[in-house]
Amino acid sequence: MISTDPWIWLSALLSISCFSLLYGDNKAFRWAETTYTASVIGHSVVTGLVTLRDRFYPLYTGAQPQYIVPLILGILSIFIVWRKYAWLATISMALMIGVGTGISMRALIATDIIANTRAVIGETAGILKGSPADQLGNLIRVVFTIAALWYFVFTLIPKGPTAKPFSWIQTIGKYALIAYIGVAVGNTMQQFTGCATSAIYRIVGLWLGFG
Amino acid sequence: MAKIPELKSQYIWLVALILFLIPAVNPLGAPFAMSDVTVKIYDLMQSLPEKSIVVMGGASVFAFDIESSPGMIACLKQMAARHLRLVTFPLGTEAAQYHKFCIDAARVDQKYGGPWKYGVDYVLLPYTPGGSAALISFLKSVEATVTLDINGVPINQLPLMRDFHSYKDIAVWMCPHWGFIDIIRYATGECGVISVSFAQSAAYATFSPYMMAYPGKVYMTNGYVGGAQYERLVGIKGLGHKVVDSYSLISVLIPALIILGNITMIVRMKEEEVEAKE
Amino acid sequence: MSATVTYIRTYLAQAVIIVGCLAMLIGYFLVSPEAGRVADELNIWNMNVGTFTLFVGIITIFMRYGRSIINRDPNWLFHLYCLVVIALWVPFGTLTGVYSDLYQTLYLNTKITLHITIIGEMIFFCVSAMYRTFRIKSFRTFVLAFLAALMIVFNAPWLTTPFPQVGDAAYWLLNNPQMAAARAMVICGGIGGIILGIRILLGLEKGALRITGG
Amino acid sequence: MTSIELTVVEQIIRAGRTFQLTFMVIMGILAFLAYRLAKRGREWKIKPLEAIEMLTEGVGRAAEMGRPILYLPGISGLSSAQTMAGLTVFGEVCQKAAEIGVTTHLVTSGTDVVAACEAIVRQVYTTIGKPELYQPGKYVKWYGADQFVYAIGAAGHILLDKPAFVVQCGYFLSDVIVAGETASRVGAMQVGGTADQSGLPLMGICCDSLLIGEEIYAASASITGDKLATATLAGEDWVKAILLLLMIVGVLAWAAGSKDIWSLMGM
Repeated sequence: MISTDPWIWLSALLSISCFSLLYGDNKAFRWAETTYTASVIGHSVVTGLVTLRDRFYPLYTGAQPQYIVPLILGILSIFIVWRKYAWLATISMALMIGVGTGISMRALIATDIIANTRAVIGETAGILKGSPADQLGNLIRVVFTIAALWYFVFTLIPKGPTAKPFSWIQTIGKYALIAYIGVAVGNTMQQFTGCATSAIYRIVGLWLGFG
Repeated sequence: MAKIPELKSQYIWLVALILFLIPAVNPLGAPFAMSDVTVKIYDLMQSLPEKSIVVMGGASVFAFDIESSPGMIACLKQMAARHLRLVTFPLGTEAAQYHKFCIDAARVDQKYGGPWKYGVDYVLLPYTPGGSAALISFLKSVEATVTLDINGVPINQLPLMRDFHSYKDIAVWMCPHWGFIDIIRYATGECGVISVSFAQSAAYATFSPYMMAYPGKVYMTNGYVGGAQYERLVGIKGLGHKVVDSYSLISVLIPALIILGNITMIVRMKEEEVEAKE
Repeated sequence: MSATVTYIRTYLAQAVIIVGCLAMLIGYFLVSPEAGRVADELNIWNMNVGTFTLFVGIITIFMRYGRSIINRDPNWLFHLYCLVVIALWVPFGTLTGVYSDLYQTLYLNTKITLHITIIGEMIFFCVSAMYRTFRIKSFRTFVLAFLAALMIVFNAPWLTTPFPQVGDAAYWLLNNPQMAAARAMVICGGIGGIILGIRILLGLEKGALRITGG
Repeated sequence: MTSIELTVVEQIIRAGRTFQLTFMVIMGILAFLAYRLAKRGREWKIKPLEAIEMLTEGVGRAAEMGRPILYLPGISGLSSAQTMAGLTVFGEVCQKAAEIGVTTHLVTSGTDVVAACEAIVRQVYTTIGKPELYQPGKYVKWYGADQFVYAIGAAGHILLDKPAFVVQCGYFLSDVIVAGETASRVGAMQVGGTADQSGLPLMGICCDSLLIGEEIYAASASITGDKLATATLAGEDWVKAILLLLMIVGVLAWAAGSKDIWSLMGM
């Protein structure tokens, strides 16, 4: 039986309008899209107000008086949207860039570079023993990582007799990356299928009462 | 000679839509197999001592994270049954809403007849800005990072938070979010906390190198199928089971279309060769 | 603004960047409780300043859509509708509370519904794109199409139930060849990120401050 | 190193982070060295990229078919390095096309990108000696700031304009498939490029050739011949070479029974 819940009606109508995109640009889709934009902005403002209260609560109670500095810097950071007064946001932006850069640098060196490089070396153990599938898997991990990394070297171009083997390694690297794209895209279909299922169930199940 | 026509996109979409409608109207109850990694995560949660503190948190995009919800909701049920405790720490503006959604859907609170009492067994913290900066600060000192819970109550008034001060008190970090990499980088990489994700299929590819870099410390399931598997382990049928039905049909359609596309191409090439000869 | 002020502002900003960045690095690498405390405090300041970025979106949209409404641009009515919805949404959310059940219901039935539907629609585009583009014209397209199709089938419950080994094969593909190439990309991205950070520290990267005219 | 010296190091540097710090310092030295060398006039050659050759081929195809080109720089603004790389490639494609009388349109979501692209197109027509052909608003289109409104705008433009060649190069997420599938429907040749790991696989569904990951930066440096951009690439390549060496030696050493390199990296 069709739902009598106005919220379900609203969400079903928005879903149908959104699906109308498959027929191309139209007014119903524009309505859905505009509602989406408004809800995103509206939510960020409401969350922002609550977050402001939470963040500066220690300043309000007097526990952390030094928070007056980030309060001023935060207010100044809003001026970034006016070209004429954007300079007022310079120090606030500089603080966020500086701290953000430092934080990301330490994570990148530790995890993305060193931990991953160590993992490649450590996988040698898996090549030497284990089930044939695991041994092959570990060998592929090591060879494909090295080859794909070499593929991303752009300015060191070997010449002479070594040129050919290096170019073969780059070809292996290229196909490793293509394999990555193929496997990743195949796996991604689960997500899109799931969202479509959820959206269609909202219309067919929750709204129309089937299923 | 008339050439084999290419299928119009609209016809393909119509077939796909019908395939989605079939299980929506009449659930198929498609069977699926269990995978080792899902069982491993289930066992890990079962092995935690009672009252252990689990954190659910990270940066989130709700609509994408819906893929992680079947596994997360099932896991929350398991945690409540095992008398584990939960603290949520949202690092995205949507994550707080997502955490509330998962806890409500799991029906673990006493208001739904569940065993959990707010403030004692679980605490919902509000959104904290700053991304990885907030995460680092939280791991180091919870009190310095968050002062109030989502209801505006100072956290030192909540019994659960009196036992939770830093990363040292975290048994497992659950991240049902797109932002799992930061959790691995900082919670696991810097502090050695075990992290688990009901990873989204689109993100699995991105997360996998990080998982391999920390063997035995990082675990993740794969997409809706992983979520459905966890639902089965806990004994519920949720969104994961629904998606498995649709996916069963779509997984036939796509390879069939790829084959059809290639047959069309080969036949058209042959026709063109014949035309050229004529 | 005089040239001297611009000069001071630029160098002050550069100094703040260097102090912020070095504080985070020193706090992480070196055994120094004092450095750790400075890093922690700066970190919290950074989070507090970051809160204000949540308001940048609304200012931008009011400026852009406001102009569009005044100029009666093609979609001005939708832009007006957008501003009206925001104007209603904010007091509603503030009064009911962002974590209340009522707000959650509104949020789930509008924003989240729409976002999920938009992502769900991608499956339709993907299905038809795969029919049209995965034509095996070269070894490259063969590898791409074959592995994508294989992965879709390997995740399929109708195949993994009678043959559980197929499910293991899906994980094998994800955790070995796929992961290896992804790892190379992660390492390259990491190198790029650190070199960019070093260039910012050395003052070679001006782009970071260009946004403020610094 | 003696145990006493090790203790001194451990008193200064946190346990397990010595190698990380050393490696970061080495990276800094290499980045600075590459920059200094470029300043002194040192030039590096960049290996040929297949997708760049496809760009030339695509422009030629558009000329043959008498149809325009569409360029999409993605959904980010000028603060994104990927967008900047995409715009550099756009300038080159636009100029090559303009020289042989092919029109290039661009659809973008960032308003700052609109302004930058208008400037690029104006400069292109001035460079080829036909400034009168430039008209503001004719080549650069903006349909909305939202990810999918932009993508639908681009798809609508493709159906109307039927471009022979579509290039998507910059920062993309799942929106890439909307324009990509539509371009396939009108039979356009497609080249794509992004460093985003979630956008890249979807790009693989619809594009004939790809700039994968960091290749988009190499493409932009290679196309313009910008010395400092190439120097940055060279600096990164030296670091990659060191890591490759560490990996290979580490793997061989492990196979021979020594875990020294693996342990060294964990220090």
